[in-house]
Amino acid sequence: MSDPRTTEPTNVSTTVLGADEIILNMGPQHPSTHGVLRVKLKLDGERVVDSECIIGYLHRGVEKIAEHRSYQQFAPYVDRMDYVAAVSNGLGYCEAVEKLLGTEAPIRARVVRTILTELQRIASHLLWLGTHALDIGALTPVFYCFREREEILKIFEKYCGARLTTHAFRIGGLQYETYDGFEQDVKRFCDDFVHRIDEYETLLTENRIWVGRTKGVGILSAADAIALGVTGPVLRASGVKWDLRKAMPYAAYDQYKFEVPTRETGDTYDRYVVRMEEMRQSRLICLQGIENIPTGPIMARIGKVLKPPPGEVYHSIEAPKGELGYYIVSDGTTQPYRVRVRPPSFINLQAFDKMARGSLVADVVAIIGTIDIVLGEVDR
Amino acid sequence: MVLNSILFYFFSALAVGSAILMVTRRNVVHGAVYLITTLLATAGVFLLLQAEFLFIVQVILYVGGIMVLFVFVIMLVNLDVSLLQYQFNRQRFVAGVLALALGAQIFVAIKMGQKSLFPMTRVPQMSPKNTEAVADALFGHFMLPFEIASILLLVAMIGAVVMAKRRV
Amino acid sequence: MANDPSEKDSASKTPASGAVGKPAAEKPVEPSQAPSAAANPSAPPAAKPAAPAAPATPKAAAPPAKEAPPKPLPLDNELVQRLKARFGDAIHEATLDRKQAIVTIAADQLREISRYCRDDEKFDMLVDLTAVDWPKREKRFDVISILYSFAKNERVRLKAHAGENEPVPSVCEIWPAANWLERECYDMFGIVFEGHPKLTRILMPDEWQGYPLRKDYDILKQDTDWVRENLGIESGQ
Amino acid sequence: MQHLLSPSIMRLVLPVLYAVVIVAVLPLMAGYIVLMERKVMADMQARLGPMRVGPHGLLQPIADAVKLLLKEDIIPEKADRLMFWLAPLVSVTMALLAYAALPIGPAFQIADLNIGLLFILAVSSLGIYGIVLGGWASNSHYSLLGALRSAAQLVSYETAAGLGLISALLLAGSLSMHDIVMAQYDQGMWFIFYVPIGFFIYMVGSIAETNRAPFDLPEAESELVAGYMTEYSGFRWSLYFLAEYANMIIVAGIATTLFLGGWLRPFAGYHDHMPGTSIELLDALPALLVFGVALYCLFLAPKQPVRIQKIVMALVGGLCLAIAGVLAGSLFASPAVLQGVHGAFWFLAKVFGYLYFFLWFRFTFPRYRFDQLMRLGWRFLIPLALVNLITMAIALLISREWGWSLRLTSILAIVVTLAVAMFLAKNDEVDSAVPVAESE
Repeated sequence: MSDPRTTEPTNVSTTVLGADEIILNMGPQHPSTHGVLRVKLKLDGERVVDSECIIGYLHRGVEKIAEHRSYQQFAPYVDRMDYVAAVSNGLGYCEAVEKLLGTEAPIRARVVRTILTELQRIASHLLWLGTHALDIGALTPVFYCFREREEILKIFEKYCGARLTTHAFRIGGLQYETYDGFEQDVKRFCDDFVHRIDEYETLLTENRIWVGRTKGVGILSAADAIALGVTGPVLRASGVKWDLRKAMPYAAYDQYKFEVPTRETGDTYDRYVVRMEEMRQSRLICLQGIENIPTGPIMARIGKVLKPPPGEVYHSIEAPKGELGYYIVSDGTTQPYRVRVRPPSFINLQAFDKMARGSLVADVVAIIGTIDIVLGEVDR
Repeated sequence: MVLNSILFYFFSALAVGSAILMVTRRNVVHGAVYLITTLLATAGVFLLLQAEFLFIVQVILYVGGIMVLFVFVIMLVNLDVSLLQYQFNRQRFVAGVLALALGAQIFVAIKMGQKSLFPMTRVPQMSPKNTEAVADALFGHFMLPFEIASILLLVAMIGAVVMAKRRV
Repeated sequence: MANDPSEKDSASKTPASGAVGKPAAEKPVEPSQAPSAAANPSAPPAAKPAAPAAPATPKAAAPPAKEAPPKPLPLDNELVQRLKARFGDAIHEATLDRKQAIVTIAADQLREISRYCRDDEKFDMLVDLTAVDWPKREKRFDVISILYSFAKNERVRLKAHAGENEPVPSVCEIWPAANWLERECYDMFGIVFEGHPKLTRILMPDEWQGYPLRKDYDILKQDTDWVRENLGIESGQ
Repeated sequence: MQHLLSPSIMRLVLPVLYAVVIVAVLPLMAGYIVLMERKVMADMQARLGPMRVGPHGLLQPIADAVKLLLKEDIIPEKADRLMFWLAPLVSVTMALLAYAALPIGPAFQIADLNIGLLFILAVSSLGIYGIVLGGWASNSHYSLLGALRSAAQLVSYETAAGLGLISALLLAGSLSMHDIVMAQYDQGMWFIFYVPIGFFIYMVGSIAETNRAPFDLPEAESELVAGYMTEYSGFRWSLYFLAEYANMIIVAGIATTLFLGGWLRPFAGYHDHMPGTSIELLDALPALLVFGVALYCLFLAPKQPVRIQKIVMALVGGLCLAIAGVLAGSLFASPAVLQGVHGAFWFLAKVFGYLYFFLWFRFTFPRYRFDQLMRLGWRFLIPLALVNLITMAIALLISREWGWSLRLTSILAIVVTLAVAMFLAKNDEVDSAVPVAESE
């Protein structure tokens, strides 16, 4: 029996029972990896010693397709990347191309875009909360969250005919005028939603088992977060007060007052609190938005055939998962020469190894849930 | 009475049979299961003797406690190594002598107890509440040995914890 | 159809028509259905026939309020001056395109310039690291790294030109975020980042041949090879 | 009939009859508990639950049973065939064996052993073998890991539950289940009011013992998928399933007998007569209740969409009517019959009430991590149970020696135990907050 392990443990830590390090494969077909993600964990007994994410199972080559489509034709592909927050994907792409063209959408279009994007943020966070709680064992929140998310999807369906991959915006503004009763629907949802969030809070926030399972799990310090390029709620939960909607306002965000929630320790519990607070803030933005949607045209004066002058542009928005950026290079033709998407889930997932190292196997499921990744966006 | 003796022979046959099976099994888990059946069979015999408390203690302690530990250790220690080794060492001569001695002992026991081999007379009716009887004995008359035994167990437990602690 | 005429000009005009020509020829068949389906019913039918008849006119009239002049104008703010002072000719040019700063640098100095930008210029977050393929140029790849500074709330884009098999210094130790981003660049373009801890494919299967995002990467040839190799039959593409 | 068989055989007929009734009714009851679970779960999650098979899903358990019988029963190729076949059998037999001493009514008890409670505990603790052998026999690394984990959980929570029970035994003074209920009748107070902490500890221990709710870790671990039951399918799997629900009913039965006064009607000692008749109000309550349910079913019957559902709902209504008739009829019969029939009703009502809590916990609490689960068991529950046992014994002693009323001393005992519980919880909080450093 080796003496008490003061020395550096040998790579294969053989314990009395001969249980040396085992490699555990989670996924790609796994109930709680939120899609086709495969995680190879090296375990020393119950503790994770090393982890490696193997991705690419959902790679459809979106960036290659973009080089053979015109600017308008590529817009629907963008919804398929982060299929949980399709509206904000569309907003990012349309605004990037508008910047490339040097034009801007009219004020009415920008306001409606802001409202729909904030609704989409709530829907995305609701889906995250439901599946995250389900992974940790709470069976009930998922049904409440999906009930609210259904209301939002109904609004999208009434506005643009689709629920999930909506293709709601066009380059230069909006395709459809808001249906009459749009303001009332959003108002009714927002009024009802504030009570719903308190319902989730009572179920989870003070629940000793929930706190026990999430506090101190998957800690990511602010310095590590910035170094790893992590953005979005994960960054804000580590104590960095940075939100693109405040730092570089786009659409109509500069007209609305809202808070940017942050927490200090950057563990799973803090990310849960930050996202719950973000849902409340998004609700406030929607309410401010529908107070007065300015009248006016909904489409900028750009021709049917878009030929942006040669050059390049990088534009990014605050998607529910983090900074979603589009780097588009145009060569003067109707088809983009190169479209590069900066996927927040892909880069946030890179921080998984830093969070999972040293944690227990049961926490790996909670850590995957708390980063809130969508594999469509990770693999593109 | 007929039912009593039928059950008695059934239990004892079960006990002896599974004991033999236990020894001869190559698969350790099968061995453990047969050991459990042996212990349950002896518990059955206790029941026949109206000693309900002993029956329950036998079931809880041996089968419910110690055997669970056995099965745990069997499953945790990976056995495919030990299965390959030769199970029996070569001290045939010593085994032979021991077997003879044991045989002689059993023969003498049977010889002495010739009369009570087939129990015709009914076992004296124990007081229905033998749990109280056992309790009085344990905490009344045999208080001191009981305390010593419990201290001994306590020391053993602490020893085990210390040994396990050092390895972690 | 609406897009047909412009399709043809783009095929002829794009410098990269060479190998791409063959697939581009089939392309018009495909996209023409897509736009007509996407063209929304609400657009007045009268406008559509007018558009194809005069493809040239909308081009001129289309972007009337286009401020960004065609050629990006040279940029000369303190950041560029400090960079030039520090690295001299390693900084090739600095331009402003659509109000975004782009600094073109020498590829071999990439690591030092990045370290300088992070430590002294406070660009502490690597937003993105990607590449663009210009097959016609002798140094065909642009390695683009977009940096962001929390303090100054400002972005800058470093562009380094790299040849076909020319290794580029990796910035993994400066920004750990670069680890996966560089692996993706290698996976998609074949750019080797020397100094990277584990440069392997990240999205494509490990035994995949060829680099998908290169302009001369022909999907059809790739598909027929794969089918012939794995299924042993001739793909009917 | 009496003289036909010799008395010793006659003594066996009634218990055997009860045993057959229990073994026959149990799978049906387990099935309907599953339905109750799914309906309650749906109700708590703003949805309807099974509605398609029979009216309001009432025929769902039968459909499940048939499905399980028809499902293919796969035995993994390199599995240990003998153990694979034996394990579920062990689980089920041990679970059913425990019913021998369970007093459903004053007369309705298979065998009134004078070590009744000990027997049930011993036998239900043998269920571990079914799990461990099942895990081993499936020859897969994960099911073995799951089996060992659930065995470790069972062993550690049995001690906590056992200690919780002993605090109630102090008051009862006897191990026989029948005497325990009689003791509660004599003292005129259910033991839950004397020793609520013991009840709480036993409830938590019993949830962990039957692998349910916040403690259903072995099945739900992300990498263990279904723990020891992974390789089982079809009828063999349903044996495990039946064992789990039978254990649940036993655990509920023990809690009812020990803490909630078994088959005693609430306020058993209080006798008043409704004007003009010899019936007590509380006795009439069950009959009225079931009658109300019957009316509701008959009221719903015509509204069912499908004709078959109309018939089934009408049948259910008729069944409830019959039960109400029996309950009402027994009011006028002799007190023994009255106590027998109503005793069974109250016992089952309490058991289902107790099970409702099981279900409630399952849908509100997330799952414990394995080390938290073990820490809670060993660091919080067992010490608390010991303290509770000691304070309860002292309280009993004081009430006997100095003649104070037991209610007063038991309240003092509860206060002391709660204080200790606060202290234990506080330092437990500190430990669990730093899991990483602790084990280095």
